[in-house]
Order: sequence, then C-alpha cells, then structure tokens
Amino acid sequence: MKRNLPLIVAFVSGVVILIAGFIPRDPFPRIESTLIDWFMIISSFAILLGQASLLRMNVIRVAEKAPNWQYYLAGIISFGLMLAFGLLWGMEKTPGLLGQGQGIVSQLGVKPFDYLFENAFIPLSSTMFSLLAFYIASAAYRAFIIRNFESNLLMLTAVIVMLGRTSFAPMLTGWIPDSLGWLRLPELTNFIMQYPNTAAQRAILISAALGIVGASLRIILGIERSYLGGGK
Amino acid sequence: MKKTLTGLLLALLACVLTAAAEQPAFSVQDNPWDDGTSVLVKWDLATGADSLSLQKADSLGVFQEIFKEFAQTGQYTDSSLEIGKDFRYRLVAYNQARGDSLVYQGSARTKAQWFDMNKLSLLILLVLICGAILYYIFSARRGKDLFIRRISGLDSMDEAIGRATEKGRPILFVPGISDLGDIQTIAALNILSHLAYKSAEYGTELLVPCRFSMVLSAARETVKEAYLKAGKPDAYREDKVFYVTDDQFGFVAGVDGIMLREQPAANFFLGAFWAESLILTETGFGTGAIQTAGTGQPHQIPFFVVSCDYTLIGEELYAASAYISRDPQQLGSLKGHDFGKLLVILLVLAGVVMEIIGAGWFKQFFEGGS
Amino acid sequence: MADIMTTVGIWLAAFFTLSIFSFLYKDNPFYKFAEQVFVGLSAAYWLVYTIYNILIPNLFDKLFTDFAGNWVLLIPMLLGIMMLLRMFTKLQWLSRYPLALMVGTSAAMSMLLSFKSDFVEQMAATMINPFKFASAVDVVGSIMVIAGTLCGVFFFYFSKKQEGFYKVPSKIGIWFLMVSFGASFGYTVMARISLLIGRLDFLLRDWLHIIK
Amino acid sequence: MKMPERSVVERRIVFLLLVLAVALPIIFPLGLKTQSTPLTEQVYDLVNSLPAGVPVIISFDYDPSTITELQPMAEAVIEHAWKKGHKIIATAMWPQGPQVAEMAFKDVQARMEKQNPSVKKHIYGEDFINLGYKPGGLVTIQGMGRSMEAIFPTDTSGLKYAEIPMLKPVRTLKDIRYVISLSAGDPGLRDWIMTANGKFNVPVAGGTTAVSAPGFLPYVNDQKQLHGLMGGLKAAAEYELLLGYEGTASLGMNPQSVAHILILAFILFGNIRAWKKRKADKLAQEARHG
Repeated sequence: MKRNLPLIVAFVSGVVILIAGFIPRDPFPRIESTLIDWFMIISSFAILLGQASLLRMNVIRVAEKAPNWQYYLAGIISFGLMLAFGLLWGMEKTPGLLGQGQGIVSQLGVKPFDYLFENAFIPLSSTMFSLLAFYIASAAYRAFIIRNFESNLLMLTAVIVMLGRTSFAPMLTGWIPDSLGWLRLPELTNFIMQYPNTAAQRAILISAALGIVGASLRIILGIERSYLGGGK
Repeated sequence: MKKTLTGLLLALLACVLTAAAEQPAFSVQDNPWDDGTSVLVKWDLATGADSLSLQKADSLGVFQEIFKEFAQTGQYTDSSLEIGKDFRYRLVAYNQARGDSLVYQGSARTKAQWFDMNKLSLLILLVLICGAILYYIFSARRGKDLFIRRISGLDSMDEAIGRATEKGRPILFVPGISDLGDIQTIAALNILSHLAYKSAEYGTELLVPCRFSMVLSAARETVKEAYLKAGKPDAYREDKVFYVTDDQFGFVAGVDGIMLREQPAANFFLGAFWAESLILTETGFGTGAIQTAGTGQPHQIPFFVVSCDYTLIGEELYAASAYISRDPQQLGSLKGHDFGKLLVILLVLAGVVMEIIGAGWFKQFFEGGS
Repeated sequence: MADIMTTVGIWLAAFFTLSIFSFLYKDNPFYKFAEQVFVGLSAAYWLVYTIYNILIPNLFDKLFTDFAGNWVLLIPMLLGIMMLLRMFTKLQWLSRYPLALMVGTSAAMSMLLSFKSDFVEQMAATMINPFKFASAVDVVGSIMVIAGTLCGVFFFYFSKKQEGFYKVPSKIGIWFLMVSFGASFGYTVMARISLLIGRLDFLLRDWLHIIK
Repeated sequence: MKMPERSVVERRIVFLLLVLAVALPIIFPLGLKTQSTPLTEQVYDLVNSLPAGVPVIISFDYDPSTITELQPMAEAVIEHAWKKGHKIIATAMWPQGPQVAEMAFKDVQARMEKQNPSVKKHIYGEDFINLGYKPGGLVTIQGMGRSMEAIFPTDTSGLKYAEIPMLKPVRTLKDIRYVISLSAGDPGLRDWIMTANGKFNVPVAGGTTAVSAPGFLPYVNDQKQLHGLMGGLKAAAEYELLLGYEGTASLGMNPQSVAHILILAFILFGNIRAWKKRKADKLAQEARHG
C-alpha cells in the first residue's frame, strides 16, 4: 500500500495533464491549473528541504569535529548571517520583518542582504566559475590532441568558430573577394552554425525528445519507480 | 503619353478586380478548437487605409477601442472571454490622406470544443510511439529476444583492459559525479558490471572512486556480483571501491591524485560529468592512460572527444548499458525510441518530397494550425 | 559612512575573488573558507527568496486574507510539509505522495511540450524544399540540414548493424555531430574566457582603479 | 599527491599567460570593432517591430556566475525596449534573477541619463515591474498562460497584481507581445520556447551563455520557435553595436579576441609537442627492437 498509492497519485495527475493537453474543455483545464498552483507550492517546500538537509549535514560535521570542520562552521555562520539579514530587512524592494530598514540603509548604502549579495555572493560565484577558463587553457595545451579524422573535424570546426567569433576575424579574411564571400571567417562561422550545427543539434534534440517521452511514459504508468527511492 | 495612360488605367483596373475578388475584408469568428474563451478577428483592408481602430461592444452596447496597431492584413485574438456569449466587434479603417474611413462590423458566439484539432498530428504520433515503447517493453518482459547492435565502444573497452593487463597496471572507473537517481549513473553501473567481469577474468586490479554513498554501495554490489560471476569471488577487495568526497572539485582533486599515484593504464569516465570532465581527462592524458569516456551531458562530449581515445556519445551510453544488462525496461524503451527514429526519417523524407512537388498540406499537418 | 562601507565592500569582494583564485596555485585554507562561505550564503539566499517570493505571496497571504476562498491551498501546504518529512528516516515514506504528484505532473507536461517542440516541430522544420532558395549557399546549406539531421538520427539508431550500406549514413551522421561538437567546443571556450574577463575587469577597475 | 615538477611549472606558465592575455587588453583596449550577425539582428528586429505601450516579458533566468555574459545583454535589451516605449515585466526562473534584474534596471537608467540628461525617467510600476522569482520552470509558465495573477499575486515589493497600473491589460501570458529569456541553463529559454511559444504562440527570443548557444539553433527555423538568439559576450557586443553604444560587452571583446588566439596557440603547441613525443617514442621503440 505504502508503495502503490503514490504510484496511483502519479498516474492520475499525469493522465489528467495529458488529457488537458488535447481537450480544451472544462473540467480539464481547471484541474490542470489547480495542479500547477499546487506544484509551485510543493516545489518551494522541496527547495526548503534541500537547503535544510545541507545545513543539517554541515551541523553534524561541525558537531562531530569532522576533518575541516572549521570551514563548515564558517559556512553555517555565513548562512545564519544572510538568513537573518534577509528575514529582518528583506532585499531590494521587498520589506522584511522590520520593514525596509531605512536606518541601516543610510549607514550601508544598501540593505544588508544586498550588501552581502553584491560584495560576497557575486564575487564568490562568478570567480568559482571563472576558474574554468584556466582549466580549459591548460587542457588546450596538454590534452586536446588530434587523433583521427573525426576529432580532426571537430578541431577544425572549433578553430574556425573560435577565430570567427573574435574581432580579428573580419580583418583576417577581408581580402577574400565578394564572389566567395561565404569563405570569410564570420560568414563561414555563421554558415557552420546555421546549417551543419543545426542539423546535428536537431538530431540530438529529436533523440532526446524520444528519451523524454519514454521516461515520462514509464513514470506515469508506474513502470519506472526509482524516483520513489529504494531501488527498482 | 497615351501608352502610359492606358498602362495606368489597366493597373487601376487590375487593382479593382483583385480587391473585388478578395475574401471578406473583415471576419469575426469563435477561435477554433479552443476552450471557448476567445474570439478571432481577421481583416484584410483595401489599399489606401493607413490606420485602424478595432472596437468591441461593451455590456451597454457602446464600442470601446481594444486594438489600434496598423496592419494591412492582420488578426487579433480577444481572449479571457466568457464561454457561450455573443461578442460584437467593429473595425474602423481610416484613410487620413483622403480624410475618410470605412467601418466593418461582425459578431461571434464563443464555444468550447471537445478536441483541439490542431493537435491531431501530435496525438497520432504520440500514440504510435508510446504504443511502440510499451509493446517492446512487454515483449522484452515476456522473454522475447530483441536485437540491438553492439556498440563499438564496448570492443575498445575490452581492448583497453587487455592492454592494462599486459602492463600489469590497474584500471580506473569513475561512474560520473551524479547520484543514483540519474539514469546516467545507472547506465554507468551496468557497464561497470561488464568491465568488472572482464577485469576479474584477466586478474587486473579495478579502482572505483565514488562521490556519493548511495553510488558507493551500488558500485560495490555490482563489482562483487561480477567477480562472483567470473568465478573469482576471492579476488574482490572492498577497499578498491571507495568513497572520496561529496564536494565536486574535491572529488576531482582526489581522483587526480589517484591517477598520479597509481598510474592506471586505462581510465573509464562513464556517467554524468560537468565542468570537471576536462580536468580529469587532462590528468589522465598526462599519465599516458588509454581513456574511454561516455556521457549524456552534451556540453562535455566535445572535451571528451578531443582528450580521450574513445567516447560514447549521448544515447550510446544507454544503448551500451541496455546491451550489457538485457534489462527489459531499458531494452524495450530503446527499441521503442528506435521505432520513433525510423518514423522521423521516413516522414522527413516524405515531407521533403512533398515540399518539392508543392504539396504544402503535408508539412502544415505536422506544424498544426495556430 | 555609506561611502566607507562601499569601499569596504569592494575590498571584501576582492578578498573573496583572490581567495578562490588561490586554488590555481594549490588547495589552501583561503579557498576552503571562501568555498564554504559561498555554500552558506547561497543556501540562505534560496531560503529567503523561497519564503518572500513564493511562500508568502502564493500561500500564506492568500490563506490569511481570504481563507474561505483559498482553503484548498491547505492541501498543497500539507503535501509540502509531508515533503519536509523526508528529513526523518521513519517518516520518509510520507514524502512519496507529494513527490509522486510532482513527478507525475511534470512528466506529463514535459512529455507533451518537448514532444511538440523538440520532435514534431523539428521534424516539420526539416521538411524544406532546398531548391526554393535563390542563393547557392542556402541551397547547399538546406540540403546539409536535411541530410545531417537524418544521418544524425540514424547514427543513434541501434536496431540495425551498421555494416555495408548502413555504414554510410551513420558515418555521415557522426561527421555532422563532430562539426557541431567543434562549434560547441569553440563556444564553450568563449564562455569560459568571458567569465574570467568579468573577474579581472572587477579587480583592475573597481578594486585597483588601474582603468577608469 | 604531488604532480611531477615539470607539469606543475608548465601549468602555472599557462595560467599566467592567460591572465596576461586577458588583463592587458582590458588595460590597453585595442579598439577592435565587432560585426553584427543575423541571429542577433533577429532579436533586435523583434523588439524594434512593436509599437509603444505593448507589454513584454524579460525573464532573468541566470545568476551572478554568468553576469559577464548575460548582464550586458539584459541591459541592451532593456534599453532598447525602453526606447521603444515597451512596458517591461521582469520575471525570473532562477532565485537570483530578481536581484540581477534590479541591478540591470538601475544601471540602464543611470547610463541613459549620463548619455542624455533629459532622458525620460522610467518609473517603477508604470514602465517596468519586477514580479520576482517562481520555481517550477515549464509548469509555472504554463500556469501563466491561464492567469498571470495566479502565479504572481504580488510584485517583489508586495504590491498586489491588480493594483499595478501597467499590468491592467495583461491577464494571461497570451497578452504578452514577446518574451526574451536571458538564460544560463535549466530552467530557462528552453522552457519558454516549449511553453510560451509552443503552447501559447507568444514570440520568444533569447540570450544564452555561449556554452548553450549551439544547442538552441534548431529552434531558429521557419516555424519561428525562436526569434533569433544572442549567444555569449560577442552577441551582447553586437546588440550594443546595433543600439549604437559601446558597453561592457564591446570592451570585453578585446580581451576575448586576444585570449582566443592564445588558446589556439596552446592547442597548436600542444599538438606539435605530442607529435614530437610520439615520434621520439617510435624511434626509441625501433631502437629497442633493433
């Protein structure tokens, strides 16, 4: 019972949505919009769940003095700080429990939540991802090796596209006569993107769409139940 | 002079004739195939008009302007209306140069429909493909032997294990950095069972670092079973399948360390990978290992192709997994998808021919009206 | 006061930026600290926004201001709370209901929507008459779109051994895929470099004032 | 754990060269000009084709990690829409979206005033509104197609939907004249294409990070699933060019171009080195086998 009732819930909600996709008449659209409202509220609880589990894991690590526990403590403190700022004074135009916090804004220039967002969150998250630029550079030097016809094709396209998307490209190939205009780097890049790339990406999209149809069908019919946890 | 004059006259006549032959200049109708909450207003104005005002009668019968963007031929959908009511519209087309205007009127009753005919093609195709998927899943369950081709990547994997055995060095298998909920991880574990069987047979050491505890226990189970099947349960060592850390880049650093320390002769990166893919393969390349990768993450495939010896591209990962596991669900779905692919190929070929011979209805049927 | 705090803010941002960059030299306490601060801030951000942007306007406001009209919302609220019970091993089974509702709904929706836009519409978009174009480049390009799409799809067709004649479309398919992966490669390099530009621009402009 | 000394040194040299290739052109701009491409022009034309007063959605589906690429696009599109007098509704599928939207509106107003002090002051609630973040991706967008108010009962400041003057004519997503999603991943542009365009026939255009741009091109087709696409910093620079100003994206194209050349050089040297090594290995092997 514990196992099958959720499967029935998934089946019914899925089938109603499928019917509403083809029959525009009430009651189906109405049930559909009710489900959508509910979906949004439940998924916001799911977000709460995710953050709460993360926090709990870090608290356990600190409590058990796991290796590097000091860093996890720093994480918990910054979590608490940001949460308190947000709840008390809100952010941007949103008021918090203590209203808009004019007093503190006159001191800081912005709300404390926004202050942390601009001066800590933004630099941290954007720098974290900019590390990837270095990894690409080092891999370009050490591992991007041409091997066979297929990978040569890949590299050749990559080189054209990388050159074609720089501001040097118009200068490099500006001398090519108009009659062969499509050979100029920017035009050639556009051609590659518009035709061969579109074709291959379309093949990938079509295959992936079939995959989604298959997976969704199995979920709605209860054939696939691994999302409920505990194996197949 | 005379010639130009006759020319002009003829042109004028042509204009008048075409105008007369045109469809009704203004039409108001219930928006077809919808939930009965909108009305479709269409117009096709005579030349000369340069601005317009579309008005709708309110509850007192007074016309209020609802739309005024000028277009020679255009349409406007008035939505969020009540079902089963009459609505009246008036279109005033001005010719400001001449200072006159034309007024058209029309009305329609909204009606909810039982089926959205624009989606007929969608429904037919969806039913066909879902039917095929279910048919194959159930025939696979009944034990019918379904054919799928062997992915050539599997051969090169066996070869890589052979090379590692020759060199007497271990092989490394990373089942992606996603948790067990990701089908890519499941597919990776299926392939792991094949590789573990081979490595047990050859007596080559197999290292499997994992990022999540759920993946860890599943991977241990898989390897153990494979060793048992190969008849070498004693060769299985639990500490060779191990947990590194949850942290994404921490995990990568850990695996990098293993590669440098243990110098595996063959690396397998199968499953879900993100930005770390190229850090792993770069290190592996540096140690001179034969590298095989496979992932469903489209953004990572290019990096794998240029830094690995063999790459399973997208769906090939699932196909390899289905080929090895013979799991009816995977196998049946894959066959069903294949049916869909065949259908696409045939329909597109037919569609191209139809477009060339000018039979536009075929393509339109699939586009659906809008 | 506000001016001083702005300067302090820029120094704070520079500190975090450099702490992350220090990982390039090697793993170190600054990086570990910055990483965990990021995790903490990010979790709090999600939490605050979920409360202020969704739970309050879409749930609590409605319940408090017009309970009679919105009592139905108690159901998703209850389901949401059941979702939170996932944290407790014993009550975990209760979270299966909201999960099943969400998974069923989104599976059906994404099935319909992606089948239409990624399958049917892509199929229709490939039904082109290549000879309707005036320029030779477009004619060749359209033929490439048709051939590339079909061969690409065939490459992922697993029910037939790719031998003899069937090897040809599959090979052409993989070539198209490789060209497209090359394009992705180029674009990814571009994206990663852009991110670095943003950070160095911050350090050179806002922090060091080397450029105005 | 320690890598062989040589490769560590090599790696650090590579890192240093990259920093120089990016930093120097930032300090000493080369004044490179960019060229616009059809895909960006299509987005521009869509915005340009509509008269003043129409309600439009700009969706901020990204977070600060990709602001270098997407923020200049957002600013350019906002400026263009404002110049045309469109009423901008900002939405977000990512929680950090409302915050970056706020920054973008502020910066565009400031820049426009700097260029032309007498420019119109755009008023919150009349010319633009920030409806905030909602989770759920395509499910939520589908909800907007039934009722915008049900999904967004208030804006981010707590103002009731019905009390916001510029939202009077907007009952459902169908009343929106175009959606431009600036998207760093999932949920984002794909959900808007599938739902806003696929289900409700609203024109959709987009700006994405360069990483995901190639994957969106199949949607740019005869059916107009997507009205043009801006991919990465280059496209943002193109949009700035079309609007006639040099913003952060245009300046960014200097280091971008130089760094591309550097990466290409790395690939070239790497391949030469690998080729030499392979040759040396072969010779050694032959020597061994006599």
